[in-house]
Amino acid sequence: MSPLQLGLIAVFTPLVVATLLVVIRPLRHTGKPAAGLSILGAFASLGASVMLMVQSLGAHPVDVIHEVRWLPVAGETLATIGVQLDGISIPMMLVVSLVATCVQVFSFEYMNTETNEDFGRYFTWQSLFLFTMQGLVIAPNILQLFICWELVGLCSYLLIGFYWKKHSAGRAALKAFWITKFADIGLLVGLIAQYSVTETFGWDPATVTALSAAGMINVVAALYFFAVMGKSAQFPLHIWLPDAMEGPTPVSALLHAATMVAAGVFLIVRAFPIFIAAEQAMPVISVIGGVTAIAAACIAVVQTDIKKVLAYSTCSQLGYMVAALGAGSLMGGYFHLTTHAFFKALLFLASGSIIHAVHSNEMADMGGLFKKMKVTGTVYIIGSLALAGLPFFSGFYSKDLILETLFESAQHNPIFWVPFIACMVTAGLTAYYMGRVIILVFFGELGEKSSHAHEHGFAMTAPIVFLAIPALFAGLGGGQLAHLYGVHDFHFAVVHFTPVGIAASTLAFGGFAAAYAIHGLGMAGGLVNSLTPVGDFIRSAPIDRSWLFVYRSILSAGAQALGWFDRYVIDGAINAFGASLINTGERMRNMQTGRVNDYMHAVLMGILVMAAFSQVWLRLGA
Amino acid sequence: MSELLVNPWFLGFAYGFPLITVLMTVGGLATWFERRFAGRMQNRVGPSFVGPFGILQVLADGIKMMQKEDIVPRDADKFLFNLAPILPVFLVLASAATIPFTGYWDDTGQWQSWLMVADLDIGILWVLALAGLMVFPIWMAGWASNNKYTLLAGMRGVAQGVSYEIPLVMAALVPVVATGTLSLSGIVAWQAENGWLVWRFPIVGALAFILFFLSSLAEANRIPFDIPEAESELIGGVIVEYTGLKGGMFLMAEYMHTAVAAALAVTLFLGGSHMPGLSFHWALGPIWFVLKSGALFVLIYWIRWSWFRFRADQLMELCWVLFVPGSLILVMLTAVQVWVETLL
Amino acid sequence: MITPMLAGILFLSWLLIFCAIKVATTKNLVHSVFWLAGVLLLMAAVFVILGAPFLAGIQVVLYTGGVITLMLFGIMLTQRKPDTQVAMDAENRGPALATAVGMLLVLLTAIWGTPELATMTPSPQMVGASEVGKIFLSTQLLAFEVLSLLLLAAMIGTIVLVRKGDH
Amino acid sequence: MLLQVLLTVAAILFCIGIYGVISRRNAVGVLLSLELMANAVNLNLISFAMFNENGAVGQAFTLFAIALTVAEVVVGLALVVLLYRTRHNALLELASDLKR
Repeated sequence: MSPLQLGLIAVFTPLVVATLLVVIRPLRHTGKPAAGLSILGAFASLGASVMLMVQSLGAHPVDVIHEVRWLPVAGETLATIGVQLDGISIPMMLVVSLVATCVQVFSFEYMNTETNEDFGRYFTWQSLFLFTMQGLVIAPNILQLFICWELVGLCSYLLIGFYWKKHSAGRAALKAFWITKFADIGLLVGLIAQYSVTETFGWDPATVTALSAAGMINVVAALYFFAVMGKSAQFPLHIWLPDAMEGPTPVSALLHAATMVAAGVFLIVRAFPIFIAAEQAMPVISVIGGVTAIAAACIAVVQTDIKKVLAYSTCSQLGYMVAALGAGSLMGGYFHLTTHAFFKALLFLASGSIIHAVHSNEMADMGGLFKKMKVTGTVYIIGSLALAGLPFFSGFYSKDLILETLFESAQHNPIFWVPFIACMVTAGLTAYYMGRVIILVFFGELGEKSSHAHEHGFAMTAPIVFLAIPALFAGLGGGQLAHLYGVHDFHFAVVHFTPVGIAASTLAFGGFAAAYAIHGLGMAGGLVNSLTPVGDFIRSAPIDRSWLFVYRSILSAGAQALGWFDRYVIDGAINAFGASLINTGERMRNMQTGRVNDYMHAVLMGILVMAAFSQVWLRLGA
Repeated sequence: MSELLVNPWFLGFAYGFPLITVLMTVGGLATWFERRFAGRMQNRVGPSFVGPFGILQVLADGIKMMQKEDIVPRDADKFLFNLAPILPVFLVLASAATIPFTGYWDDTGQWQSWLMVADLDIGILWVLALAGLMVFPIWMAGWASNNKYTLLAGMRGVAQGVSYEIPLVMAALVPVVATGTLSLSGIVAWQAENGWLVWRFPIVGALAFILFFLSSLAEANRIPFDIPEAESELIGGVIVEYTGLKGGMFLMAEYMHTAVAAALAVTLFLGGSHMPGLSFHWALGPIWFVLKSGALFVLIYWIRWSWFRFRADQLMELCWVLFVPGSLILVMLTAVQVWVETLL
Repeated sequence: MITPMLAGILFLSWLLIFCAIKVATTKNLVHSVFWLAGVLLLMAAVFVILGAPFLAGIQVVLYTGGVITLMLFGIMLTQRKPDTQVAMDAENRGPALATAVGMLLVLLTAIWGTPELATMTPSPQMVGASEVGKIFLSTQLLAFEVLSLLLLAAMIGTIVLVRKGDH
Repeated sequence: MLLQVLLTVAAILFCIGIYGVISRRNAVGVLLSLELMANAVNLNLISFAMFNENGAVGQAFTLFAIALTVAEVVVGLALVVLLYRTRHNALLELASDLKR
């Protein structure tokens, strides 16, 4: 099959499934068969993506752009939509479909306590989510990307609010939806700005040149990045991400690994020509990434909820990616995006497995689970090590690359010291909080709720075991990935020692050691306790509160002013207008006799006037 | 001479006046025939004193009618009251104008229908249009008499007329669809060449014929569909207030209407003047035509004197529940058969 | 030049106009209906002269047979005998006449002020049922189907309107 | 000449219809006058069709117009019947609730 056909299969199979499930109610309400159909669609998408990947790793790399005209305006075409299959989109398609497939298979067992209707609904949204994300990945221009971007937002809203009967879930879904929408204004405005300057939605060199010539490049890049901040949960718009834990755990895995938050980073990757040309915006982006990385890691350190640790960890890792991309390293950001997708999906699914076993999110309820759940424990530890960036795990390679890139950039531009240092510290913090989770959950004394925990069935263990493979080895594909991305100055080495890498690894080991010392051996308990106020302070609540303060003080005051203006000026004008209308109406109502004949008479007189006018006009005019 | 014989204007006049005479005579004789027939059926004699077999009774009755006083009710709408009796006679005669009374095989083996006042391309439409107008005189008489019985009878008559017009038109569409022409002479010619419609379209044709026949009875207000007359409830229907010649014209028109309805059914479904193997000369045509329509005519009286009258609601139910959908289905089936035959 | 066609149409026109005036002015509503029947039949005759016999037949079947019968029904259902004489509105007659005459003047200006119309001649062929039928089922199929839908809607709407028990 | 005569007749019928529509008090009477107007339109249509090469299309459209008028009359009469049921008369001035 041709690459184009494969790409269309990968995108549209989930859409077909979702449409079937949406339209055919009885099918959706069957539950398991509907889920099976959805999983089949995901597998089809995965298969097509794998074949695409195989083709593009072959002798002739796939590079296809197929666009169809859309929105024809007065003979011209306002926009096109289509498919772009190249080294950027194909790896992402593979990641998306792989993670989505694993998540769907996992959900098949994880969600089995739901009613058939809810089960079907869940898989309907899953399929739709897969379609929208694939459509975003293959988009050949920002307009199509924007459309799918919004659809991705919608799908995550639907899935976060899956337990909509729970008040907090509804709130969380709304929060995620509104905050990302708020950020999406940036994308929309950026789109309009770009189109008004260049009359194209693309990211080709000509467009970038036109943007630069118009002096708009930094503005547009900044606007796009604002949307990325919302979508990829960058500080200070990250506040929706922890709340999004209200959704089912597999949904968190999907959101955090491959879809929702990945979309933001992917936008930077995809539109990288625009970003790389925005020389003033890039350092800011990088700094924001670094700040996000360290702030989220700090918060993660003190979390007690196993999922929230991972949520803040995602935030922090996204900060890494953004920092790398801001430093101009496509390879660093994108490489970390792919590896992170695998181990983060793994971690979420594994913690979903744990939560399913102990019926609690709190780490205090767990402990000593390794004996009960050996498989889950093993893969969880693998994932954690990868996340912490220990040597020879996948995270090591990508994170090392990021740190080295930042270090190099800092030589030229001192502002990059900020993200570099932040990321170095974060490397240690990451290891610390993951080690903390491992020790609290899998070792030590048995928690009161974990005594009945047991390993789950095939559908839940298979995906996490399978995901452990790329979590271990995906880093070894760095060379191929660089080749795919078109990054040629990157030389991959399985074993390499650089000062930065050694420092980072040392920090990671130190983090694990500290975790073991503090939580495993109980040393320095007072130190930890004394840190609690600091943790409380940097936890998300103050930031939420500051947003609320901003909202109340600025927005509310503005709203009140506007309200006064509306009530007295605009309403007053309208009331005056209305009163005059009523007055006139009172006078004119006598014209209305209420008799049909008179109305017909009026109509006919109107026709008469028109006909007479036409005759006069015709004869005098001609 | 031959040129003159195919000139439509000449034929119209040369043939129109005899046709009117013949139909009027048939209308008159029908009264005598019916009374004799009814007498036989009821085991009595019927008119038998005036003339041979009482045949001059018609004349005697006619003279009596003309002598009667012409009464117009005081509150009647005189214009309509006087117009009402004339219309049906006129309409019936007009609708007889397109019926071909004979036909023959010409030298080239084509069927030629002949002997009609006007060979209209839209003959069937003409006939149906006039049938549709037949409700006017009923309504006029019912309204104009200013009598509650006539008004009720008029309402019933109009309701029945417009209702049964639908199956009538639909059943008449069956020959149109089958033969592909609106001309009555064309329909007869088609039947002469392809076989009569009653059996040429096996079950559909026969059912359509029955539907057409029954709907014609209803249009002509014959038993079992003579609700507007309903002597027992409405003391004779819309003609209660009419005396003498005017009432006679109503009756006359009714008999003629029956005869024309029979002739139409023959034309549309029973091959008109065609008789298999026996149509080698045009002069034979009228014989077959009169024989066939005479048989239907007798059948109508047979039904009249041996059947009962429907109740008004039963009548409408029969029409809307059975006849209308049935006739629609018949038209569709005919179309299907025509289509299938084009495929073969 | 007076052709037979023109002569026939002129003759029918006088009758048409006479009947039409009767329709609009007769006090007795029932008579008005029958004058309308006259108009419709005369119109059918004009159609025949113009070479549209099929249309004339349809005109008689649908208009005279259908519409007039409906009107009669309407009168029977809604009029008491004395009411049929209360047909005109005295105070409205003057303005109505003014509007009608004004419209007539405008139309006549348009008709007689357009010289192109004078030179047009009727195309000679008669148009039978089959041509019209073919048009229904080929180029105007959509309009035909839409019309059937409209008739269905009118039927259902009428039934809903006059159904008893809703009021 | 012929066409102009036809159009003139149609115009006169139309204007008589206008007069009737405005001056009739009775709903059925208004419907009758509307019929007059519709017929005038039909006459126009068929006249133009017959003075044209493509007479069949004109006839088809006249048929459409006839069918439309029939539908209009059916609905109109239903309204008249409704008016009679609620007002016990079919005079149009009785249906002037909106004025109040």
